[in-house]
Amino acid sequence: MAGQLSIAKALNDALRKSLENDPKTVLMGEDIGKLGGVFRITDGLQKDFGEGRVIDTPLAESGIVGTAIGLALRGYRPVVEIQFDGFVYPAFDQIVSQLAKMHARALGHVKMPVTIRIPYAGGIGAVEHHSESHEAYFAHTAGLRVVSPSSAHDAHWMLRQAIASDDPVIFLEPKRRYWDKGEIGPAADLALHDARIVRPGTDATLLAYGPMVKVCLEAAAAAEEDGRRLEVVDLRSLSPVDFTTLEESVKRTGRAVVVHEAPVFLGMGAELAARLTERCFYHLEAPVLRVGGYHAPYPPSRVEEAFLPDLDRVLDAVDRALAY
Amino acid sequence: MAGQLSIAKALNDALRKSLENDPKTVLMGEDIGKLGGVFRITDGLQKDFGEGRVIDTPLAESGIVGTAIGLALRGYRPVVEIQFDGFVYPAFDQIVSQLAKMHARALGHVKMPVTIRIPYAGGIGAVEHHSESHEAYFAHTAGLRVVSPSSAHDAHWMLRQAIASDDPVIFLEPKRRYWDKGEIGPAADLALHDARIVRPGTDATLLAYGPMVKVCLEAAAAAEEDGRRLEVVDLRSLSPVDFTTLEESVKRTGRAVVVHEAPVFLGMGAELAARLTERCFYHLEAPVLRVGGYHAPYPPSRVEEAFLPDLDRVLDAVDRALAY
Amino acid sequence: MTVKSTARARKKAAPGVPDTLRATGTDAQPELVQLLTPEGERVEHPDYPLTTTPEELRALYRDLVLVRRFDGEATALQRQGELGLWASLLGQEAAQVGSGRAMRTGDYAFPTYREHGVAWCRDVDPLNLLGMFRGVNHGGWDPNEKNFHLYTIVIGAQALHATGYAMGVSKDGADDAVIAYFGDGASSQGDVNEAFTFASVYNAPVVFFCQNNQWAISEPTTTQTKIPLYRRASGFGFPGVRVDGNDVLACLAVTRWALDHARSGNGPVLIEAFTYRMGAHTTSDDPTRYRATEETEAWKAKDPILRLRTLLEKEGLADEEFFTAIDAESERLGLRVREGVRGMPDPDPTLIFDHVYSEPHALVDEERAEYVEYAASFEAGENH
Amino acid sequence: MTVKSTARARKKAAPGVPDTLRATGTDAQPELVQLLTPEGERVEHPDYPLTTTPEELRALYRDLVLVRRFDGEATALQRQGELGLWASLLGQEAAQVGSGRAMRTGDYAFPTYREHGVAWCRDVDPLNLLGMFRGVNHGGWDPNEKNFHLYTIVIGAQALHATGYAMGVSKDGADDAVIAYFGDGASSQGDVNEAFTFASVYNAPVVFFCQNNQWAISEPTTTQTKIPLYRRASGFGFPGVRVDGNDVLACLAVTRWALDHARSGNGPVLIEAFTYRMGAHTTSDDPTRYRATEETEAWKAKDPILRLRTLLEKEGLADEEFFTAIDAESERLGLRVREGVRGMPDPDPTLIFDHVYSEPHALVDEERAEYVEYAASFEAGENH
Ligand SMILES: Cc1ncc(C[n+]2csc(CCOP(=O)(O)OP(=O)(O)O)c2C)c(N)n1
Ligand SMILES: Cc1ncc(C[n+]2csc(CCOP(=O)(O)OP(=O)(O)O)c2C)c(N)n1
Ligand SMILES: [Mg+2]
Ligand SMILES: [Mg+2]
Repeated sequence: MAGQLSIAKALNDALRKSLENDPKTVLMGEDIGKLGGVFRITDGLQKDFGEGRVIDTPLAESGIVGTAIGLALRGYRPVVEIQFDGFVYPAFDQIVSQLAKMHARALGHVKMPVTIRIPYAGGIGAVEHHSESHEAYFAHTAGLRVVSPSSAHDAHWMLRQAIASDDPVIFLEPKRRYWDKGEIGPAADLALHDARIVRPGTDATLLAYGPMVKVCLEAAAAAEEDGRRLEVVDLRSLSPVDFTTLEESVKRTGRAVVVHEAPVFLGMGAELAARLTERCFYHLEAPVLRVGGYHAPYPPSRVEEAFLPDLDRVLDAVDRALAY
Repeated sequence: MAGQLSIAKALNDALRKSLENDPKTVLMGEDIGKLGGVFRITDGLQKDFGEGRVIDTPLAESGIVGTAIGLALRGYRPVVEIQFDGFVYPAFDQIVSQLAKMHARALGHVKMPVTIRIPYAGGIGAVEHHSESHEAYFAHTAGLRVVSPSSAHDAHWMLRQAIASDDPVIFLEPKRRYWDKGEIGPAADLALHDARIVRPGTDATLLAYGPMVKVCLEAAAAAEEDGRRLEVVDLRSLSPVDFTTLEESVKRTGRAVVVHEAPVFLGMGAELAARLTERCFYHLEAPVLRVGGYHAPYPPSRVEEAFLPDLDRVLDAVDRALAY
Repeated sequence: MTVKSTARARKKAAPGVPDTLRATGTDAQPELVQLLTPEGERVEHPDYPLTTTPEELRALYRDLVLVRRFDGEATALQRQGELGLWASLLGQEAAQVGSGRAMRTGDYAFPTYREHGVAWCRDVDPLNLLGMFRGVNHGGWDPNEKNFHLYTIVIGAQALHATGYAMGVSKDGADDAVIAYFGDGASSQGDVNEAFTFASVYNAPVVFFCQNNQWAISEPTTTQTKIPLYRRASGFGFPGVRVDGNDVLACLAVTRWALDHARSGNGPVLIEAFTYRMGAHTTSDDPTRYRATEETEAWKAKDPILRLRTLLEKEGLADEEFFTAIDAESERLGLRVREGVRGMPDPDPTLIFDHVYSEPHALVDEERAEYVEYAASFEAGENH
Repeated sequence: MTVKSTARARKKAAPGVPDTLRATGTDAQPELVQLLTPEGERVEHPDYPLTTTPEELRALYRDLVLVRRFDGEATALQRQGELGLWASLLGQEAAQVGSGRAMRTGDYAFPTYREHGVAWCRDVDPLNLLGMFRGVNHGGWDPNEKNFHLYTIVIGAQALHATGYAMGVSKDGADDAVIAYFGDGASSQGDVNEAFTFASVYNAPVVFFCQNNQWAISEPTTTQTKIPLYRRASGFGFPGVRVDGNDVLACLAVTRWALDHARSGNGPVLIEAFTYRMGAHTTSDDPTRYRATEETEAWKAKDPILRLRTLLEKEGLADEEFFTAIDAESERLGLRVREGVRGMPDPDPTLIFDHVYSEPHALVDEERAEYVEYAASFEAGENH
C-alpha cells in the first residue's frame, strides 16, 4: 500500500483484507453490493467475494443490525454499513438494548464481534439527516466501543482493528474527509483506543476527532503565525477515551479546547471538560472550553458553515482560553 | 386537592384535568385503558373519557409515537405513555428525527404538542430494561424539552405544563417515587423549566433531579449532623437547564456535586460540570464532582444498590469536594 | 445474498407443501389494473369504471407534461450547481398525477422526497420543493395550507404520520382521507408495517400508495420481497391492488376508489403502482453500475405521457393548438422555476436558531446571542 | 380506540368492494390444525400425519406435567419473595412442549421471557431460568450450550436475531433450523415484520412460532390485528398455519413439518399456536381488571394436559403407576427448584463490571477499581 490513498480507499482496502483474512467476516448493508455503497467504500468487494459475503440487505436498519446480531451468534463477524448517520436511529433499540448488552447478559458466554460503520457528520452540503454527529448517544452507551479515524492510515488500521475486536464497535467515518489522502503505514502503530498527539505544542491543547482534526491542525498552523504553539490531540477513540494521553497534554499546556461538530450540550466535549477538570484541576489556567454545533437540528446546507466549527471559531476559543 | 397525594395519583389527576380542559388531548399507550397502565397512572381515565380519548394501542412504540405525530398534525395534543424506560428505543427515530425536528423543518408552521411520559430509572428491583436512565440521549437532542419531577406537587403541575406546551416534552417519571406522597399546591409556582432550591445551604451544592432529589435531601440532612450545610437544587428540567439558578448557588457555595442514576460518562453531570466550571471558574474551590451509575448495563436487581448512588456515595463525594 | 452459498437454498418450495398452505403461495400472477394501454388504447376494468370528459383528459395531459418539465428543469438546475441534489420523478408522472388528482381538497398527502407530481396536484408552488434541494431550508412550507406534508427522507416514517393523521380524521368524524406515499424499498421498514397494523385496527381512512419503481437506489424489488408488494396488505387484513403506475387513468380510478373506500369507514387500502424510475436515484447516483440499459429502454415503451397523447390524438380530443399551448406553458414554467431558484436568497445563519422550539428555550437563546455577537465581531473587524 | 368516536367507523366493509379485492377480505374462518381434541380424542389431519409410540406420548405427558409443576413452583417462590417476578406459562404448556420437542439437537430456539417449556425441552436447567427473575443475573446461561438463546424482554427483538442466526445456518450449508418465539402482541412490532421480510428474501430456515395466548398484558388480540395472525405470513410470501396451541400433538406435528420445510431450503413458516394465558401476565399483573372469569373458565375445558391424560387413560397407554411416578418426579422437581433458588447466592457487586466488554475497556477498569476501593473503605471501617 505504498503511495497516497484516500480515506475511502483505505477503508475499502481494510474491508478487503478483513474479508480475505477471516472467512467468517461478512459485510451487510443497503446498496453495498453492485453499487459499492453510496460512497463506494465497498466498491468491487461483492464482485470479488460474492453475494454471500457482501450482502445487499432489505431497506430496514433494525433488520440489518438485528440479523447481524444473529449472524454473530452463529459465529460470523458482521460488518454493517449504515448508509448515512441519520438512518441509524431505526436500529437504535437493536444497538443499545441488544447488541451493546448481549455480552453482559450472557455473562460473557457469547461475543458480539459486530462493527457498525457509519459515514457521519457534515460539511458536504447534503440535505437533512445526512450530516448528523451522534457519537454522544453511542459513547454514553455501555457495551459499545466508539472510534473515529481522521487519516487514511488510521482509517485503514482502525477499521481492521475494529473488525478484529470481539466487542461491538461503532465506527464513525468522517464522510467529508473520504477523499483526503495519506500514506498508509505497514502496521497499526497504536492500539485501537489510543489517542494520538498529531501536533505537539505548549500553549494550549486542542482536542478533536474525526472531521475536526484537520480543522484543528489548520487552526494550530494559523496560531503559530501569531506565535502560539497549540498542541493537537486526535482522540481517535470516544469509548473508551484515552484520558492518560489527554491528561498528560492538558497538564503540560494548562489549557484545553474541545472541538466537535456535534451540539455542545451533552456532546463529547462535556465529558472531556468534566473529567479533565477533575483530573487536572490544579493545572488548568482556564476552564476547558468547547467549540461545537448548536442546540439545533443540523441546518440546511447553505448555512451549515455557520453551524460547523471552523478555524476562526477554534481560534476565538483559544483566545478566550488564553485570556484567563 | 387538599391532603397528601402520591406522585402516581398526582399524575393521574393531572391527566384527568388535561383531558377535561382540552378536548383535543388524547392519551395513547399500551395497557393504559382498562388496566390503567402498569403503574395505574391512567387509572379510571378510559372509563370516564372513553376509548377515543384514552387509547390502547398496538404493541409498537415507533407506531405509537409516529401516529401521535400524525394526530398532532391534525390538531390533537397526544400524551403518550411508554410502558417502561427500556422500551422507548424502538421509537427513537420517530422521537429524535421526526418529533424533535418537525417544528424546525416546517419553519414553525406546525407545532408538535406531544408529551411522552416515561416511568424511568431504577430502584424497584425490576428485571432488565425496566430501570434505564436515558435522559442524556433526550437532553442532547435539540427540539425536545426534557423534564423530571421529584415531588407530588411538581409531578402534577409539571405534567400539566408539559401537556400545555406546544413543543414535544419528554416527561420522565421517577418510578420508584410513585408512591411517595406530598401536598399539591393550588397552582404551579414555577415555570416548567425552572430549577428549585429544595434545601438551602452554604458549604456545597448538590445537584439532582427525579429520583435522586430525595437521596440528596437525606444526604444533606445527614451532613448537617456533621455540621455541614449542603444546598440541594432540584433541576426539574434537563432541557433547558436553569443555569441561572445553578450558577448562583454554586458561586455561593464554591463546590458542587451532581448526582444521577444514569452512567456518569456523558451523563447530565458531564454537561453540568463542564458548563458550571465555565460559568463559575473563579468561584470553584474544587472540581464539580459526579456521582452516578457506572459504565455498564443496568445490573441485575440484587446488585442494583451498588450501582445506584446512595447517601454514602453522595457524602463520600462531598467529602472529596470539601477536601480540595 | 439471496443465500447463494448453499445449493439447497436455491430450490423452489417442495411439492410436499400441505394444501392448507397453498393459498399463501407465491404463484398467482398479479392482475395489473389498466385503463390505458401503452399503445394508447382505452380499456375497461370491471372494478374500476372511469368516465372522463375530454377536458379532464387534456387536464391530466397538461399535468403530466408540466410535472415532467418541472422535474427536468430541476435536474438541469442541479447540474448547473443551483441545487445540491435532485430526486427525479421521471417515469413516475402518471402514478403521481393519477393519485394526486384523485384527492379531494380536504384530503391529505404525506410524501417521500420524490412526490413532486403530487405536490403539483396539491397546488404547492414548485419553488417550495426546491428550497430543500438547494439547501436553503428543509422544506419549510406550511403543510396545512395545501394539505401536503413536508417531504420525509427517513424511509417509511411518514407512513405512521399519515396513519395518525387519518386516526384524527376519524375522531373528527370528518370524511377526509389521507394518502401515504412510499417506495418499494420502504416496504421493508418496520414503520411502514407498523402503520399497516395501526391503520387496520383503527380502521383509519388512509391509502398506502406504494410506487414500486423497481429500484431502491441500486437494489431491485426482489431484495425487499419475494411476492408482489400489493399482497402485503392481505397479511394485515385490508385490500391491496396493483395498478399500472404508468397509466394515469388507472391510477386515478383506483386511487379514487381507495380514497372513497377509506373515507367511508372501510379502513385502509394498499395500492402498488407498478412503475419505473427512468432516471438515476438522485443526481448523485450512477445507475449504470447496477442496471442494464435494456431494462430502462424497455420501460420507455410504456411511457406514461406518450400513451395519453396517443389517446388524445387518436380520439381527436386535442388538436395541434392544444399541444403547442402546453409546450409554451411548459417553457414558461421552466423559466419561472429557473429564475425563481436563481433568485432564492441564502438564509440568514440565525435561521439555525429560529424554530428549534416554538416557545423560548434558554439554551437556544443563549447560543443565538453568542452567535450573533461572534458574527458581529467579524463585521466590526474586531477579530483577526 | 377501535375508532368508536365515529359511527361510520363501525361499519363493515361496504358491499361495493371490487371482486379483485375479495381474496384479501377477512371472512374466511381459519382452520385450526388439531390432532387431539379437548375431549382427548385422537383425530387425523391430512397435511400433518403423526405417528407416535405410547412411549412418546407418555414422554410428552411427563414434559407437560413437569413443566407445569416447575412453573407453579416459580409462581409460589415469587409469592414467597424468593423471585422478584415470574411470567407464568400456565395454559401454554402444549404449545411449548409440542414445538420444543419438534426440534432436533442442532436446531436453535430464540425465546421471549415465557418459554420455560421450550427451555425444558432444550434441557436447560430450570434454575438457570430463575436467576433472571430472582435478580441475580440477566439470564446468563451459555446460549450455545443447548442452542437456547437468552430470554429477550424487548418485545420482538429476538425475531431478528433468530433470522440472522438462520441466515448463518444457510451460509454454513447446515441443515439446522431455528425457531423464533413471540406473542400475539409482538406481531405489531416493526422488528417482527422486518424479520419476516429478511427471512423471506434470504429464504432463511426459521420458523416463527407465535403463541397467540389471546392477551398482551391487558390488550386482547383484536388490539393488534383484525384478522387471524397466521395470515400475516401470506403478506410476506411464506406459509402460515394456525394450530391448536393446547394440543401438544398438533403443535409437535406442525412444528416438525415447519422445521423440515425450513431446513430443506423452502424458507420460513409462521405458526400461530392458538392458546390461552390462564394466569396473570406476570406476578405483578391483575387480570381481573380487564378480562372476565368466564373466559378463563371456558379455556379450562381445553386444558392441554388433561386431554393427553384422557387419551393415555382411554387407550390404556399408561397405568396408575406411571401417573404416580410422574407425580413423584414432579414433587422432586419442585423440591429441587425450591432449594436451588433459596440457595442461590447474591452475586458480588463487581459483577456489574465483569462482562460489559470482552476485552479491557479503560473506563470500566477505572470505575471497577474505584468501586472496589470505595467498597473496601467500608469494610476497613474507615468511612462513617
Ligand atoms: C431509514 C433510511 N435508510 C436509508 C435511507 C437512504 N435511502 C434514501 S432513498 C433510499 C431508497 C428508497 O427506495 P424506495 O423506497 O424504493 O423509494 P424510491 O427512492 O425508489 O422512490 C435509501 C436506501 C433513508 N433515506 N432512510
Ligand atoms: C418493546 C417493548 N414494549 C413493551 C414491553 C412491555 N411488555 C412486556 S410483555 C408485554 C405484552 C406482550 O404480549 P405478547 O407479545 O402477546 O406476549 P405474552 O406476554 O402474551 O406472552 C408488554 C407490552 C416490552 N417488554 N417491550
Ligand atoms: Mg423504489
Ligand atoms: Mg400474548
